[in-house]
Order: sequence, then C-alpha cells, then structure tokens
Amino acid sequence: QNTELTVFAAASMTETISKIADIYTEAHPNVTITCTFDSSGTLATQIAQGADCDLFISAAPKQMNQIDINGGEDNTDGADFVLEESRIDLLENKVVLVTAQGSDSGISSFEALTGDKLNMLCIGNEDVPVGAYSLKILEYLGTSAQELEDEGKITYATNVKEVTTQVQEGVVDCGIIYATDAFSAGLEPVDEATPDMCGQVIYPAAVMKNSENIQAAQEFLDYLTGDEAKEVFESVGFTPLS
Amino acid sequence: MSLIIDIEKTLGNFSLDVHFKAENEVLGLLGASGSGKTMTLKCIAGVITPDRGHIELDSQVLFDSEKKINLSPQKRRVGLLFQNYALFPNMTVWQNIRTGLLRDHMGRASADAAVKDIIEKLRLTGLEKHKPWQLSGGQQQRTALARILISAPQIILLDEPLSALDSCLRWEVETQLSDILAEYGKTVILVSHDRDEIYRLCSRASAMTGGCAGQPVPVEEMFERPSSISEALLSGCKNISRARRLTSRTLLAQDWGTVLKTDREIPENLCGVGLHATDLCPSWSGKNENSIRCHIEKRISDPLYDIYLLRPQSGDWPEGEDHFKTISNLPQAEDSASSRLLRMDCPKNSSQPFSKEQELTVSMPCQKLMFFT
Amino acid sequence: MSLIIDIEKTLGNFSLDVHFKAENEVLGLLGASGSGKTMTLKCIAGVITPDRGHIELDSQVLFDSEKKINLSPQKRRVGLLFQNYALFPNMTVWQNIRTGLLRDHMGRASADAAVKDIIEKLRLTGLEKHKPWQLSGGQQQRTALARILISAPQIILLDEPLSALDSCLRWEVETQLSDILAEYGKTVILVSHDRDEIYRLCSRASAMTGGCAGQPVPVEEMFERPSSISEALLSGCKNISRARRLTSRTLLAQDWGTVLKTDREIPENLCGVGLHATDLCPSWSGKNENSIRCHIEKRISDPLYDIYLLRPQSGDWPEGEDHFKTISNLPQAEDSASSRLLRMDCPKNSSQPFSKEQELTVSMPCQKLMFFT
Amino acid sequence: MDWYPLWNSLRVAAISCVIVFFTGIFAAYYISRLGRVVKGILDVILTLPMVLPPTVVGYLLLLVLGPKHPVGAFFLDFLNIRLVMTWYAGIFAAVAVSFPLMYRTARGAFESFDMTLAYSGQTLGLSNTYIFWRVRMPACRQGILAGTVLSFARSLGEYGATSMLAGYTPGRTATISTTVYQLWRTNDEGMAFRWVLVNLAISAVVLLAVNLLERKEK
Amino acid sequence: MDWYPLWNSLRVAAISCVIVFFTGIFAAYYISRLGRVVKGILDVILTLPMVLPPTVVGYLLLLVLGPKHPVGAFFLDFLNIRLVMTWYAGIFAAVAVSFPLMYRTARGAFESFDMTLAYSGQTLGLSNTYIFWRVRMPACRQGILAGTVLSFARSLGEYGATSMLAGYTPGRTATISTTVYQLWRTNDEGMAFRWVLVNLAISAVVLLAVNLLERKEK
Ligand SMILES: Nc1ncnc2c1ncn2[C@@H]1O[C@H](COP(=O)(O)OP(=O)(O)OP(=O)(O)O)[C@@H](O)[C@H]1O
Ligand SMILES: Nc1ncnc2c1ncn2[C@@H]1O[C@H](COP(=O)(O)OP(=O)(O)OP(=O)(O)O)[C@@H](O)[C@H]1O
Ligand code: MOO
Ligand SMILES: [Mg+2]
Ligand SMILES: [Mg+2]
Repeated sequence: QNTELTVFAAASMTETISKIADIYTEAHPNVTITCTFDSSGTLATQIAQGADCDLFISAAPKQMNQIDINGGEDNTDGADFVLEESRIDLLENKVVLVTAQGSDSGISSFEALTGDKLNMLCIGNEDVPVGAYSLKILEYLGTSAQELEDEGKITYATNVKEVTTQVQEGVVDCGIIYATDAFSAGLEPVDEATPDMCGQVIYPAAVMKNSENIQAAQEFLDYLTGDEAKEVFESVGFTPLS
Repeated sequence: MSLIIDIEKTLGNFSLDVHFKAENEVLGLLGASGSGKTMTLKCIAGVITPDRGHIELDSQVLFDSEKKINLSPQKRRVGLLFQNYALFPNMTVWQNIRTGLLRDHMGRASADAAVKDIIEKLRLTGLEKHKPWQLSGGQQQRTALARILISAPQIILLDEPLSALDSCLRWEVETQLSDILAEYGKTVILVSHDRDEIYRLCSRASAMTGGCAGQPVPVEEMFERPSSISEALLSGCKNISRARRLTSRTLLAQDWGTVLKTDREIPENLCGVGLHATDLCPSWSGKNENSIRCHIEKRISDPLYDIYLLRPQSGDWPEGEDHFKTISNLPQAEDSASSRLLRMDCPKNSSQPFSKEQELTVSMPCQKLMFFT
Repeated sequence: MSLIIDIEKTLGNFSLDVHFKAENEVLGLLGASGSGKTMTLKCIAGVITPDRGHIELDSQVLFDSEKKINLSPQKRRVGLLFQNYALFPNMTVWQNIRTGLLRDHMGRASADAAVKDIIEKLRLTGLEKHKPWQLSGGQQQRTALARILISAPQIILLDEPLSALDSCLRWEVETQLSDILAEYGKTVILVSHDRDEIYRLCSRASAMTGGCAGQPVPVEEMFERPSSISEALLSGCKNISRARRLTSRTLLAQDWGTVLKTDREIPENLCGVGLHATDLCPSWSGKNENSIRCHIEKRISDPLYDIYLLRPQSGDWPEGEDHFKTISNLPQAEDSASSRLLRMDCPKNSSQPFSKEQELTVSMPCQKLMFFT
Repeated sequence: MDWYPLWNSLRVAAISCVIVFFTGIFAAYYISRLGRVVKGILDVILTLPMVLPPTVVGYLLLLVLGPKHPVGAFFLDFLNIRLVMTWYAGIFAAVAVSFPLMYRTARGAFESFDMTLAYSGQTLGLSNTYIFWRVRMPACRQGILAGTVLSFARSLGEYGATSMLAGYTPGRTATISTTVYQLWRTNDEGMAFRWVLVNLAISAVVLLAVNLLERKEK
Repeated sequence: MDWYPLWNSLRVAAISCVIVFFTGIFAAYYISRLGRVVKGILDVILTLPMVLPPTVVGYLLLLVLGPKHPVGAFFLDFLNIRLVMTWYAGIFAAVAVSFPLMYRTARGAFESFDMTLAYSGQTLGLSNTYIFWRVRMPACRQGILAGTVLSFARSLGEYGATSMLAGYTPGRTATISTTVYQLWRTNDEGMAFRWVLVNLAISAVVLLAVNLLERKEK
C-alpha cells in the first residue's frame, strides 16, 4: 500500500532534500514524499502547534530541542514530539563571514568585527539557526550583540536570504551565514568559524513521535545517511556526519 | 377604504402631530418645505414608527402604540410614491414593475400578463427594457405608479408627484395622473406644496404647518374661505393682516393700519384678515368700500396680470415683532417690511397700467374679505 | 457690456448651435429640460469648450476657434449661478462669499468690509457662520449671488435660479432677485423652463429647442405673438395645430379639421396656427366667428379658472404621424390623441360651468389667432 | 513549470474573497447602524489584523485553529478535519488579513445609501433579504467593488500568515506568494520573476473585469 | 521597556501616511481623468505591491535604493545619504505597500465628485490649486479618510518590506512590528503581547479621531 511521508526541512535544504526525495521516490514507488520548507523556527512552531509531520530536519539543535522533551533548557513548554531513538546529527555545516564582491570595507576576518572597520553587520535573529551561532562567535570575539546594538552596528534578519541579499546589495558590510548559503548565493566567504568559536554546526534530524508512518520515515532518514544522499549534500558544501 | 390616523412623533427638535380621516377620496396635504408632509406619509406606510397614536386602514389596525401593534411596511399594503420616485436604478422598467407582484407569489405566466397589462394601461409600451435613468420624468413617474398599482395597495400615498418635472411636462403628467387616480377609486393622499395642483387634483385638503395637519376641508373652501392664517398663506393668499374685532361688522386690520367694514358677522375670536390679490382693485372702478391710499412700490408684468406691490399710506404702523413669525412656522422673508406690502393683480387688458411711484387708492370689497381665527 | 455669442458644440448625439447678442438687459433663455440651456451658459463661462465659434464680451474675445483664443474660466469674469447654487459645502456663508474676492488679492481689511457690505445688502446678516445645509433655498441662492456679485463679473448668468425653491418661497425670492438684477445694471442671462418667470424677470427672451436658440425677441412679443411653434409651445400656448394657407385671409387648421377666417394677412409660408387657452371662448358669448362644435372631454377646476379639454367634432382627422414629434424636439405626451384636444380656460365666476360629456360650440376670435412659420 | 501554485492561489484568493465579501458586507451593514461608541470599538478590533505583522496574525490564528487548541481539536476529533497545514488553511490566513479592507470600504458605501429605495421596497412588500441583495447591493456597487478588488489583491499577495498557517509544501499548500518567496529565497530569481508575472496577469484580468463591470453598469 | 519602537513606528507611519496621502491623491486625481485603457494599465501597475509578498517588495525596492544601484548610489555618493538600513528606509517600505490602498479609495471618491463645484470655483476666479484643496478635497472627505486610515494601519503593520530595507537594529530601525516579530520569535511572548497592545492603542486613537472628524464635519 501507499505511504505518504511529510518532511519538514529547513529552508536552507530546499534544493538538496527535494533532489534526494525525487531519487528516493523513484526507487520506492509506493512512497510519496511531501516536503515543507521554511525557517527552522517556523517549522518548529508549526510542529509544536500540532502540524502533521513525520520527519523534521532542523538547521540547528535549538529548534529540534524546542520540541524534544529531552531538549534541555531550549524546551520551554514541555513539548514532546521527537522520537528519541531516531534523533541523529545528520549534517555539519560551517559558519562563514561573507562580504560583498569587491567590498572595500577591509573586513577580512572575524576579528575585524571588533574593530573600527565595521559599519554594519547583519546576522540572523536568534530564531534563525545561524543567528544563534553568530551570537556565540561575537561572545568569543570579546564583544556582544548588545555592544554592537548600542553602537548601531548590527541588524537582525528574519532569514538567511535576507542576510545574503543585504550583503550582496552592499546594504551592510558583512554578514554571518552558513557556508552552504554562501555557496548557493554565490558569495565568497572571507573567513570560516573554527569549532572553538561556536562549536560544531549540527543539523539534527528526527522522526516525530506521533507520526503514523514511523517506519517509513525511519527508512527515509536512513536513506539520507546513505551514500547517494551524501553525494547530493556534499555537492553544496554540507559535511555528512553519519 | 377609510384611513384613520392620529399620531405623534418627535424627531430632533421637530415634532409631528397629525390626525385626520380620509375615505375613498383624493385628500391633499398642503404644506411648505419641512412641514412634515413626507414624514406623515412615511408613518402611514410604516417606514417610520410614530411615538404614540393609532393608524387604521379599512378597520385593520396598522399601528397602535397602546396595543403594541406595529405592522411591518410589507404587511400594510400601502402604496407610497416617493418624491423622487425611488425606482430601483439597477432594474429595467419591466423588472421594477415586476417587483410589485413578488409579495403575492404569483405564477410566472399570470405575473407576466399582469405586468404587460399595466404597462399598456400606463402607456409605457416600448420602454420595458429601459433603465430609470433613460426615462423622462413623466415616464419615471408612471413606472413608479405602475409598480405601486400592480401591488394592489389598499391606499395610495403620493409625495409631490409632480415637483420633479419640468413645467413643460407637468401639465401632461398631471392630466394623466388625474385619470389614473379617478380610475383607481380608493383612498389617495396627495402631498404637495403647490396649491394649484392640490386644487385641481384633490377633493379635500388639509394644511400642514410645522408638523401639525389641520382638519381637511373641501379644496374650494380652503381657497375661497380659508379659516386660519396658515391655510390662507398656503392657499396663496398674498394679503394678510393681523386683525381685531371692533364691532360685529367692523374690524381693525393692524398691519394695514385701517378699519374695515364687512357685510358679514365677524367672529369673536378674530385674529387676522385676508384678501386675495385678484380681489383688491383700484377704487375708481366703482366699488370704493374700504378704500386705502397706497404708494405703488413696484409693478411686475405677468403674462396674464399686472402685479402691483402697494404700500398702505394711512394709519399707524405697530412696530415690533413681525406677526408672521409668531403665528406661523412658514419660511418667511427676512425683510418684514416687504411682507406688509399689499399685492394687487389686475387682469392685463382691463385698464391702462398704473405707473410706478404713483399714489393709488385701492378698495377691499367687503364680501371678499376672509376672516381668520 | 455687450455679449456676442456664436458657437457650435457636439456632445454625444446632442448638438448645440447658439448665436445671439445681448446688451445691458436681462435676456431670458426659455427651453425644455435637455434643450441645452445649461450647456450654453457653461460655454460662455468657459467650463465647456465649444467645437467652433466665437464668444465676445464687451469687445474682449473670450473664445475664438479660428484665432485659437480660449480664455480660462478664471480670466473671463463671468458670474455663473448654477442650478443647485454650487455653494462650497465645507465653508460658511462668510467664507463662501469671501472666495469671490480671492482673484483680486485684496487686503484683509477691505475684503472684510466688502463681504460685510454685500452681506448686508443681500440681507444675510446673522447667517455668516452658517454652513450651506443650514440655509433655506432662498438664503442659499442669495449667498451664491453675493459670492458672484462681489467678484465683480462683467456679466451674470443665472441657471434656473428659482427651480430649486418650494413654491411658497419662490415669489419672495423672485421679487428680491428682480431688485438685485435691476441694481446690477449690466447684462444678465437668465435660464428657465418657466415661462411666467421669464416673462416677469426678462426684457427679451430666446426660445431654445433641441440645442438651437432662436433670435431673442421682447418677452411680450414671444408670449402674445410667438412666431414659431416651438416659441408658442414654450410660452405656454396650449392650442396649436398644423395649418395651411388657403387664401390671404383663410387657412386650414389641419389638426382641428376646420377652416379659419382671419382679420390679417396670412403669411405665405404658414405652417401652424395657435390660440391661447384663455382666448378660446364659448360661442354664445356673442363672438361666434370661427366656431367649432366640440365634445367636452374633461373639466378641471383651477383656483381661478375652469379648464375644459375639448375634442373638435367637425372635419376629417388626418391620421398618421403626430406633427409635434416631427417639428419640435420637445418632450411630448406619448398619447398623440390627447395633444389634439383643445383647451379652454374660462375665468371662474364668469359663467355657469359646463358639465362634462356635453356638446359645446366654441369660437376662435380671429384677432387672437397666432400664425407660425 | 509546475502550475500548482497558480491553481492553489486562485482558489484560495477566490474563496477567501467570497468569504470576505459576505462577512465584510454583513459586518459593515450591521455596524453602520450602530451607535458611535460601539462602532468605534468594533472598528478598532476589526482593523487589528492590519496593524500586526502578518506572521503574528498567522501565529494567533494557529493558537485558535491548531489541533491542540479547542477549535482545531474539535474539527480534528469530531469531523476529522485538520485546519492547519492544508491548502485551505491559506483561506483562513487570507480572510483574516483582507477582511478589514472589505469591511471599511463597504461601510463607507453603505453609509451613503439612499434609504428611500429600501423604504420603497418595503412598502411594495419586498422582503428585507430581497431588498438587501437586489436593491442595496447594486446601489453600493462602486464601494463594494473597490473593497472586493483590494481584498482579492491582498489575498493574492498574502504571505506571512499563510506561511505560518499553511506552510510551504510544494504541490500541497504552495501559493504563488509563498512560491515566489521560496524561489527568491533559494536564489532562483528567474523563476520567482516568472511567478511575479503570473500574479501580474491575474490582477490585470481581475482589474480589467472589474473596470468592465463598472462600465457596463453605467 | 524601551520605547524607541513606538516613537520610530509613529514617525515612520506618520510620514509614510503623509507621503501616501499626497501621492495617492494626486495619482487618483490624474488617473481618474484618463481614458479607460490607460486607467486599466496603471491600475494594474499601481496595485502590484499588494499582490506580492512584502519581503519581495522589499527586495525589489532594494534593487532600486541599494547603494549598488543608480538611485541609492547617487544619494550615497553625492549627498552622502544612505537610503537603506536607516530608520527612514522604513518609510519607503511603508509607502510602497500602503500606496495602493490610498490610491484606490481616493479614486473612487474623486469619480463621484460633483464637478459643478469645481466649475463654480473657476468662474469665481479661484485657482485650480485652491479649488483642489479647499473644495474637492473636503467634498471627498469620506473616501479620503477611509483610504488614510487603511494606509496608516497598513504602515503600522508593515513588516516584510521594512525588515528587508531597514533591517531590525534595536534603537535604530526597530519598529513596533519588527519588534513584535522579534520578541515573538525569540520566545518573549509576554513582551510581544505588550507591544501588540501598544499598536492596538495607537489604532484606537487614530480611528476614534477619524470618527470624531467625520462626525464634526457633518
Ligand atoms: N432624522 C431627522 N432628525 C431630525 N429632524 C428631522 C429628521 N428627518 C426629518 N427631520 C425634520 O422634519 C421636518 C419635516 O420633514 P419632511 O421631510 O416631512 O418635510 P416635507 O414637508 O416633506 O418637506 P419637503 O416639501 O421639503 O419635502 C423637517 O423640518 C426636517 O428638518
Ligand atoms: N457629457 C455629455 N455627453 C452627452 N450628452 C450630454 C452631455 N452633457 C449633456 N448632454 C446632453 O445635452 C443636452 C443638454 O443638456 P443641458 O444640461 O444643457 O440641458 P438643460 O437645457 O440645462 O436642461 P435642464 O432644464 O434639465 O437643466 C441634454 O440632452 C443632455 O442629454
Ligand atoms: O534554513 Mo534556516 O532555518 O532559515 O537556517
Ligand atoms: Mg417631502
Ligand atoms: Mg440645466
């Protein structure tokens, strides 16, 4: 019989997940995959409010934790949607600093963010996965978002595309985004964050507890860790973890 | 089809107080703008609810504030022709008339036949597909009438049916209307501020002033022997003066500053006296009872009459408030002096016209004087 | 202040063709609804641009299609009183009048004095702070007039100044208006569809029919000796028939089916004959020239007249198209038969009224017949 | 090019337009007869969806319609209808944000309606429903049309609340707006532009139809 | 509670409302006198900002006003004015999305204006400007007010285009809308709700003022 899988995936994975889903459904004609792409935060909200979802791939642990009963302090209202045994760290991404092509701001490394060269930095807000990492990086550099706010040197964007657009258009000097986003937006990273700046950038994936197709979802998740999927992920700059 | 109405209604600082009875006749309501004519009709039709009172049509109670009866307009079967006809602008003549039949859930075939019939009767043939704005005023009016007649009302109320028409059309439409009303036969109430219209179309009329309707009287009586100043003003009497009874046959006309003799008993409670402009005549024409010396202020030439505005010379002028203002609510000239002028209409070819600035003695024939109480 | 106008304008399927001259007089434009009266005034004022022609005011060219002159309305100094007065609804009486002075960039003090002056002159004192909707029709009209007069126009155009007034007010306002116009002294054009108004207020008048204005003639002439059927219709002549000249002193009145004798030479190109309703009289009253036997179709009672509608009995009725439709553009009764009825107005107390359905012989006094060419 | 978003957008906008048309008109009708204070308060409440970020409006709707909340739970448990993350969830979003537009414009139109037309219908025995639909509505056509056009356009352009309530599931809940956004977001600007043109074409057709309607009725 | 977003929102909404008021009215005035075809085409173009996701509208604006594009570059290089990422960038965003509302409602009002009032002013020698402002505008008050209210509300609620063009920099470019969104996304729902109440209060004040204005003029 036919099973229908609903996959919620971070918008930064639109191309890759779509492609893998196509390959997968070709091989498994009895499975149809429906993907919903949005900011991880929006997706987490939707799941928390009861959206039907079989598999969730978040762009950061925080959004997964929000709906995971074992998610620690990120889980503020006791949401319990994650099927614990299925949760894995699927991918790793890199956080990079990007500037516009031919920018003359002279910013060439994360360290420059603390100096006078910076006029305006754009990061995602806390809800955008890369936003949380950006805040950590700022702390590591010995400054903070608050400090930059006071100087009027920081602006928060709602999603990654907003960051890349504002960088591309020269509206801001630089922005902090994922390497994959920089890759698809055609931006040249000037610096890459090291693990001690913000830790590892992990994309967790998990099957949802109240899914009616737990088994099929698990099978697809397993497929995502397989070689064919790996190839697709690597093509845009992800590092598969398993 | 007898209508009994006895209502009161206050809206803002205007209050309506109407009671009369009408039976199988064309009853006129004559009143100035803002005197409450339209409001009276709306109360009868049920689109305005009176504060207190009783309305009864053909022994069916339409409204009674004490018995808490208030039939919806839909149930009253009162045909009301609005001042501007109120044709539905989005519907054709045919559709407009057809709405008059919807209440009776008639079959399609018989409804179509009825519409066709009334369209022929009111000579609207060929206009079935026209929208209201494509009709002349007279055609609009006939369409509105057809719509009302086809809905088989128990009574017809007409709100200034001719005032929206240009004067070239008016005579035509009036003639047709009088034929239609004659054929209808049941009670009709016709509202107008034009006294000639009321005179020609109605059998009885009531004068409305400031929300109060007077007792209906036959139109000839209202025009020839109006019993109150407001009736006289409405019926077109141009010469009116406050008056006081002196003896049983003499009175003091205060605004004209003269004592007048009469051939009739003067009522005890006399408060005013009037004379139609056509009844005032130069005294040399033989009749010289009640003559007054006047100064000709103005001569106006009308197709049929020479109109003179005369200022009485004799007598003392009581100064102070203008009596019109205190005894009637009619819109008045702001210049109180001009309303004290006498107006005399002389048929065009009866005599040489008098020239302006001339002195002239006019007489007030005693049998033409009207007494107001 | 002479006005020369000679213009043509086509709008949709209506075309206007007006040429006349007016000089220091009150000129009337008499026409039915839709005959182009308002459009003519708008062309003079410059808010509509004619297609071709020439307008000249006091030797200043306002518009000339050939010389490509077209002054803006602001520069023309033409005072136009609109049919509905067009007072600015958001301004008080004072502010409305004050706008008439803005063109001249007057100092504040002298402007205030001028406004105060005209307010007193037009008896609007006390109403300065009122908004237009708080005014009666007559007050609105005086405010609009004050606004125009204060702007010192070279000519005043009045578009049906009285038609928006209820008939009780109309006489008052008309008297005041005639005084104001007399004092103004320059050229005034007054538009109306009411013949009595034109007669009383104007010295000369032009009849407009279907966009064409006739040559202005003195009003007495237009009313007593109209020269064309359209003038006759507009001036209120109720009895009109197509006619053909037979001999120099006899004519055939086709619609009445009779031969009429006259006391005057009949013009060669005679096309119609007319008689005022008041000039038609029963033949037994001594005069029995040109008598016709009629059937009384209807009697209508007016305050001053008994009106009879009579159907001529003699003669053969030329069937077919109704002549009014072909020779004039006036709105016509749809029922062609009713327009062939003769109307006779008898003064109320001159004789016993005749009863309906009776036969009656009436005569058409030959010196009262009007010839139309 | 997958045409699903076009079809979905059209049905969402059309249905929401119909809903807003009726609810907006009825709200306008009843509120225009109320006293000034009540009117003022209702005005503020009904205009609220306009002054909030649409995503927040979507979130508030989620708090009502979500399966964990009474209304959503009722529909899910008893009628087995899921109100969110479906194509018709887009309708709720579109209705919420475009309602104030219809309401305000219709109220203006109703307040200038000539009541004698209604009275005249009543005395002819026409039911109030008939009068409302066949007399009042055609007479207020101009204002109602303007309101409908604005609501339709707003529904077509609605993104924030829709993405929260219906999500962006290609082939399931994608509308032109969410598609344009998603394509643009994933750097497929050419394709996004094509969808912008589609939207343009739709509004052109609608606006021209409305202009013709206006013209024809004159 | 930092009151900056309130003050910023008010100035952005007020200024954009003023701009939209004038431009919308002039557009409506000139377009209502044009032929049907041109009118139809302009209608489609001017309604466009309504049918696109606001973020995309912001993006398109960025393509004009950004420092790498002619207009933005001109301002930056010659006048040293940066058009984006400033508080006044929010004005451009608000103007773009609320313009169609003003335009449409004003056009409806103008098309039912009684031209004899204008003619009468002209024959009195009043300049066309005077007539426009002192006669036509007061006469069309109802429609204009409705349009202004809708535009103001839309400006106050504008989120997508603002966030793209002005960003969200606390104390610099934050508006109530972007603040509400930010607070809500970062799970500070209590604070977000407080700001919603502030927005509610503002619209209540504005709507009541408008209702009073309507009333007084009657
Ligand atoms: N809703 C209202 N509130 C207060 N006053 C009102 C209201 N409606 C009507 N009036 C007043 O009631 C009076 C009577 O109005 P009505 O329409 O009956 O006059 P009318 O005799 O028909 O006059 P017209 O000849 O001008 O039609 C007017 O003075 C008017 O100002
Ligand atoms: N814009 C227009 N397009 C086509 N026809 C028009 C236009 N404006 C006016 N007309 C026509 O021009 C004719 C003359 O109109 P006008 O307003 O001058 O008449 P009027 O003599 O003033 O009538 P009334 O006594 O009713 O005021 C009418 O038949 C009208 O239908
Ligand atoms: O794709 Mo994300 O959740 O906006 O980083
Ligand atoms: Mg009335
Ligand atoms: Mg006219």
